[in-house]
Amino acid sequence: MIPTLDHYLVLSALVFCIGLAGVVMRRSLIVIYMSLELMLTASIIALAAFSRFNQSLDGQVLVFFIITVAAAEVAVGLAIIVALFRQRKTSHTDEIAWLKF
Amino acid sequence: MMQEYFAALVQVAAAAVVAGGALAASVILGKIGARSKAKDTPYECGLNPEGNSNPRFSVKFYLIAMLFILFDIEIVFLYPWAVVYADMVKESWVIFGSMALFQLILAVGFVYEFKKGALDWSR
Amino acid sequence: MPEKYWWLILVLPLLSAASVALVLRPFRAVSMGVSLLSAWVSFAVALWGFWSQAGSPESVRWMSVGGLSFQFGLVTDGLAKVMLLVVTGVGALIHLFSTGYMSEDPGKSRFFGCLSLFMFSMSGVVLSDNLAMTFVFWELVGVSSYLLIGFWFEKPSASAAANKAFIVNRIGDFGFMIGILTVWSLLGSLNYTQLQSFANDGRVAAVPAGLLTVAVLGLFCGAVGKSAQVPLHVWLPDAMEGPTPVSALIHAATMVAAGIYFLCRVFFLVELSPVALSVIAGIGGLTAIFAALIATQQDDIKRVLAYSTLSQLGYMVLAVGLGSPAAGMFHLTTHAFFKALLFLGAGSLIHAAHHEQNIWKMGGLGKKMPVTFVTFAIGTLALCGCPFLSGFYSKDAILIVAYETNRTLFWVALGTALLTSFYMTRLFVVSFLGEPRGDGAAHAHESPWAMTLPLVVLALLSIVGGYGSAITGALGLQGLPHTHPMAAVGGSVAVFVLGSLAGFLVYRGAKEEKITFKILKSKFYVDEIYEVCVVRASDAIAAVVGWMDTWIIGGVMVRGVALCASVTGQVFRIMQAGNVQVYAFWFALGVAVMLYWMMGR
Amino acid sequence: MNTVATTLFLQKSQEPMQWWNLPEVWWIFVGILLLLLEMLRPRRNSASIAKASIFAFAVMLIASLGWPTGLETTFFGGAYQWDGLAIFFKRIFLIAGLATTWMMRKCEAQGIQGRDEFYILPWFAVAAMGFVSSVGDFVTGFVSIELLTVCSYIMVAFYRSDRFSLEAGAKYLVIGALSTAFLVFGITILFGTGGSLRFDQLANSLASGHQDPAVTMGVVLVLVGVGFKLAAAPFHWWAPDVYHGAPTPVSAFLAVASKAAAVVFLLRLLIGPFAPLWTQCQQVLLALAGASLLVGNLGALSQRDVKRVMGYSSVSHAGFILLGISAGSQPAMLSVCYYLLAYTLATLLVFGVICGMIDKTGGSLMRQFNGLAQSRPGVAWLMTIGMLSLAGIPPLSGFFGKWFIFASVWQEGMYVMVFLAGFTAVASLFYYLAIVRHMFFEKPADGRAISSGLSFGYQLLLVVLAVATVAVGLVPGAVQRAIYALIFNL
Repeated sequence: MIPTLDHYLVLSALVFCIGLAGVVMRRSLIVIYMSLELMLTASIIALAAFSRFNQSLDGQVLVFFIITVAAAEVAVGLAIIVALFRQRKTSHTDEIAWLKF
Repeated sequence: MMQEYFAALVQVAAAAVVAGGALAASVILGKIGARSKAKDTPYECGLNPEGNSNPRFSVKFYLIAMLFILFDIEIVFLYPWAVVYADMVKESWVIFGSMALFQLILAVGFVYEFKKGALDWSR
Repeated sequence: MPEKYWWLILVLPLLSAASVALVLRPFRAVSMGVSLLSAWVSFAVALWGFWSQAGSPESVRWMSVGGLSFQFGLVTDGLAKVMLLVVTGVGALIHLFSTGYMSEDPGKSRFFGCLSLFMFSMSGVVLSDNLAMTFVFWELVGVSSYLLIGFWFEKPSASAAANKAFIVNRIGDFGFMIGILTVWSLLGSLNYTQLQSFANDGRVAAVPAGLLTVAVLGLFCGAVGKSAQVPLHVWLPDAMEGPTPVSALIHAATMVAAGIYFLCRVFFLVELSPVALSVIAGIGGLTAIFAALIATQQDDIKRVLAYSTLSQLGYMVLAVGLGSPAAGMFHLTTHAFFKALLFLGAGSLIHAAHHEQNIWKMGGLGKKMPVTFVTFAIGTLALCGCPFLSGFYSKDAILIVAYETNRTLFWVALGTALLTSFYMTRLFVVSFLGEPRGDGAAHAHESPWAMTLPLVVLALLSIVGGYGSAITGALGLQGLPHTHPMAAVGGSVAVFVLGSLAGFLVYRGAKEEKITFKILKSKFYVDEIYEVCVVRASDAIAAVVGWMDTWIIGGVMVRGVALCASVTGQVFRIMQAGNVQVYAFWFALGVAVMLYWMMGR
Repeated sequence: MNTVATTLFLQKSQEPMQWWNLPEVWWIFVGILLLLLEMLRPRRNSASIAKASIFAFAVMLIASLGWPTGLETTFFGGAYQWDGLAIFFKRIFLIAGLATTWMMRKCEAQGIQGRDEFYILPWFAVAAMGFVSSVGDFVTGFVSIELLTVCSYIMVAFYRSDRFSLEAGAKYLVIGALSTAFLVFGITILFGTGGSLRFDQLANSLASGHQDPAVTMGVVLVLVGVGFKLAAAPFHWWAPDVYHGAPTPVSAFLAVASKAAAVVFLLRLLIGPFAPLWTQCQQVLLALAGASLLVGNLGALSQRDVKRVMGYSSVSHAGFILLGISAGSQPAMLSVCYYLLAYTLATLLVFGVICGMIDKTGGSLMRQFNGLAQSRPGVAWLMTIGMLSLAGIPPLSGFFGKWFIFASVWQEGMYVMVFLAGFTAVASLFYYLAIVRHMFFEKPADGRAISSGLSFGYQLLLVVLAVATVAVGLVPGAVQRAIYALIFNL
């Protein structure tokens, strides 16, 4: 079986949904953050597939940028989460809720 | 009239089956066999686990790893650049200059982290 | 170019306000002088303009939206000139009065600065030649009124009253803005002259009647707020927390009359919508009788006068609604004289009686304060409609108009006149005659000349104001009656005599209230009703949900309001839970709903 | 030196611009220079970097007067567009950057000694926003928006010993990354259906296929990403918490600059690739506008903290801006720009006062501002001007902003939205006036007068902002004509 564009897109959609489910359901900030990266990965899969099937390199260029930006974001994000963990001794979202309505 | 709602009906049915199925499966499958303490351990037959399952590392490992990734990831721009370099440089030196500028900016970042003592292991 | 001098009326008070606010505040006497000077010079310019028949100055380009440019121009027809005379004249006298009344107040500079700001914005309302400018000045008047009501902000009641006035006015202004926008979208212009020409050449008549009614009623909303008509009247009695000269100037003579002036200004639009006319007349009549009833049972001298003002404003609105803006403006002018006189008289009493406002603690002041006594008597008589004084003529004009057009409203107006004579006589008898009933009254003495001089001038004006054919002639408005049916004139004289006699007989020598109607004493519970469903201002969300409820569902579910308030609070509290995961969930849900909604169509 | 000066202060000539004298290149250069200065200087002295940063912002703002107007050109193969719209927004960003850095200088007491990145980060953020305002394809758009977002994360969490600041940072991070994921997915779908990432090419290819549900999905997802940056409901959840917890200058920066960047990105999308899909976009924008107006104004009503009120207030202003944009006409675009200018000035003023007072009042709760009018009348009046302008009281600029937007929306026949917006504008008075009431009419709780003055420079900043707020309102016509001439290249 030769994979078609649809296969890639379905995979991408699945990964995106798994990521979203993780964001909404897991309680630890770190895991939530990993799930967010998963959502970005879904876009990367789709972009690479579109590039391949559309015969255009633009998508792959964007893939590189997404990877780089995600790395920068992760660096900053983990720094914040680690600082928060050191301060509060927890990374559970429901215990980090001092700012509310 | 009813046909318009048929799709929605199927959707509702599918959602119910999936949700109910997952619950039912866990109840049914979870009850297979008797439960005991041994069954709940990570390795049912083998050595008893010792200590915490997720030992804590020094944050320095994390810091170094993070900094490594930050600089490492820039390689993705170097690969495509290297592939087309030989052809493009014949036309103009812009391709060289732009990468040089990029590396220069990266170098500033590197000097910055060095000066801030981020790479100083003993600190 | 003598026309340019008109700008002085706007520029001088603005300069005065700005210089007081920015530079002169520490120098109290200088601030006072500057403000006083600006008021009197403005008055002189207004007088000059009135006699010299100067035309309008050239307009200045101001701003443009969507291909429509607004001019910053002044309108100086007869209507504006008369109103301007009233505003600057009464304003100048009250500035003079205030120099005496406020002489010991530490915030004197601030007071005069605000007063100048008010003079600027009020003159602006009068002189604006388009709806947009009117709206801007309209809001500015609201702001300066807010500042002056809350002048003694140390008193919690004063700051509450200021907030109430501002917010209630904003509700009216919201309708006003809708009205302006409707006019604009219907006719494509906001300039009065242009609109007038549209009305003349039938272009206004061509728009759908329903939309025109919406426009006119929207504009009327603004007037309802500013002129304190039912149901937005609640702010005016509370506004009496401000210093008495402010009550006299803003809340009796000028600002509250701005609504009437504005209705006359756009009367050419109003008269084309019969529905709007009858609504206006109805609201006016209702306000008149309603406020007069409440006034008969108030004990605070300023509150009696405040309700009396409400009632008289209702009279004027009634006149406009019956198709006679001239009668309304005529009454506005005379009312400005005698009501300012009464308020200043009250101020003189309060000043003399050491800030005692309860009439049952006054008494016997007639002998101690002869000038105040005589002038107050003249004011009372004028307000009651005593023949040959100014109030008689203007009130008669309205009664005659009512008699000829709508008999029901005629009886309402006549009833109001009867009540007016009754409660004014009561006020006069209780506070001036008999024996002193309080410490303040016992040690009272006559006020200084700066306070009595304006009283005398205003008293003279109250006497002769009714003969000013110059005034009514200059107005250039239609609708002043030419016939004098005996029923109306006779009725008016009869109710004056009856009301005064009844008041005199009931309250002569009285030491306490003789007749008590609980519902009148508590002002028909309007404040309480508002309190329950609206103005529990401390819990603002209850107020907002309350308004929504009053407007959308119809204001019947008093219990529902409280429920709604707590539910909204709870919903927000649950949704904004502080947990970032919950936010992520709502975020994703928002995306899902939006996708479903957009792709499902 | 001479050449530097001529390059910096571009002459108004028609000779073609070069990529190396685009303002963003200079801004990034300044940022890097400040960074080098910070790490290579011999002695730790916070003041010097802050002063250098403020000074550089001032220089750049003056230099912006020399930018060539009336010139439409593109760079980097269409990825960067230079036109009047970009100039207008770049100037707003510079104003915001200048004011924010100035406020940051005021925050030195709050535990950031020796960490001068605080004054350098705005440079990268402002440069990122500059790119956003000139964006010509989705790659540039994505990278510059992310640069802005990452800078914002750091700035929000900058008080790392402060529990609120860190928590706000974490929240902004998670919701921000979530919105990034949606934005990228939307871009991916558009790339898949349109076959390109360039705005002009996308506009052509989307024009033919706008019945495709995938296109709608892509558009909605991209607008979700924009809605997050704009703090528009229902994507506003982060706003109240982050505004409350972040360092005050950073809240100001998010409220003003970040929002303006989102606005210009949205405008670029609407006149570029989304132009053929206008009716669909309008639906989304109207829904966002209505929700923001309601949520922002109703949410602010029962708040007790000024910064939090400003968070909800910023949601409601996002609603007004979206309402103006959804009118879609040329006057509407002008109105939005005017509104944004008025909003920028007033918001900076309010946050400036909060930032100046917060260490003296001990917090930003409303009751901590009690009696401010007695002890510091000048500051209280400045705050009042800001609040009244935000509430839309004439003759301040906020009033005309609302007026213009109402008028242009009314012209398009969307009467219901005008009613809704008018109603919420009345409601907004309650909470803006509540703050004024606390300052003027309430006694300080502990009888303590708020003493100790602000430095002359800081007072100057506040007064300039206040004067600008008033002045833009006094001559709305002139300001509007100037914006018109700038944006439509006349």
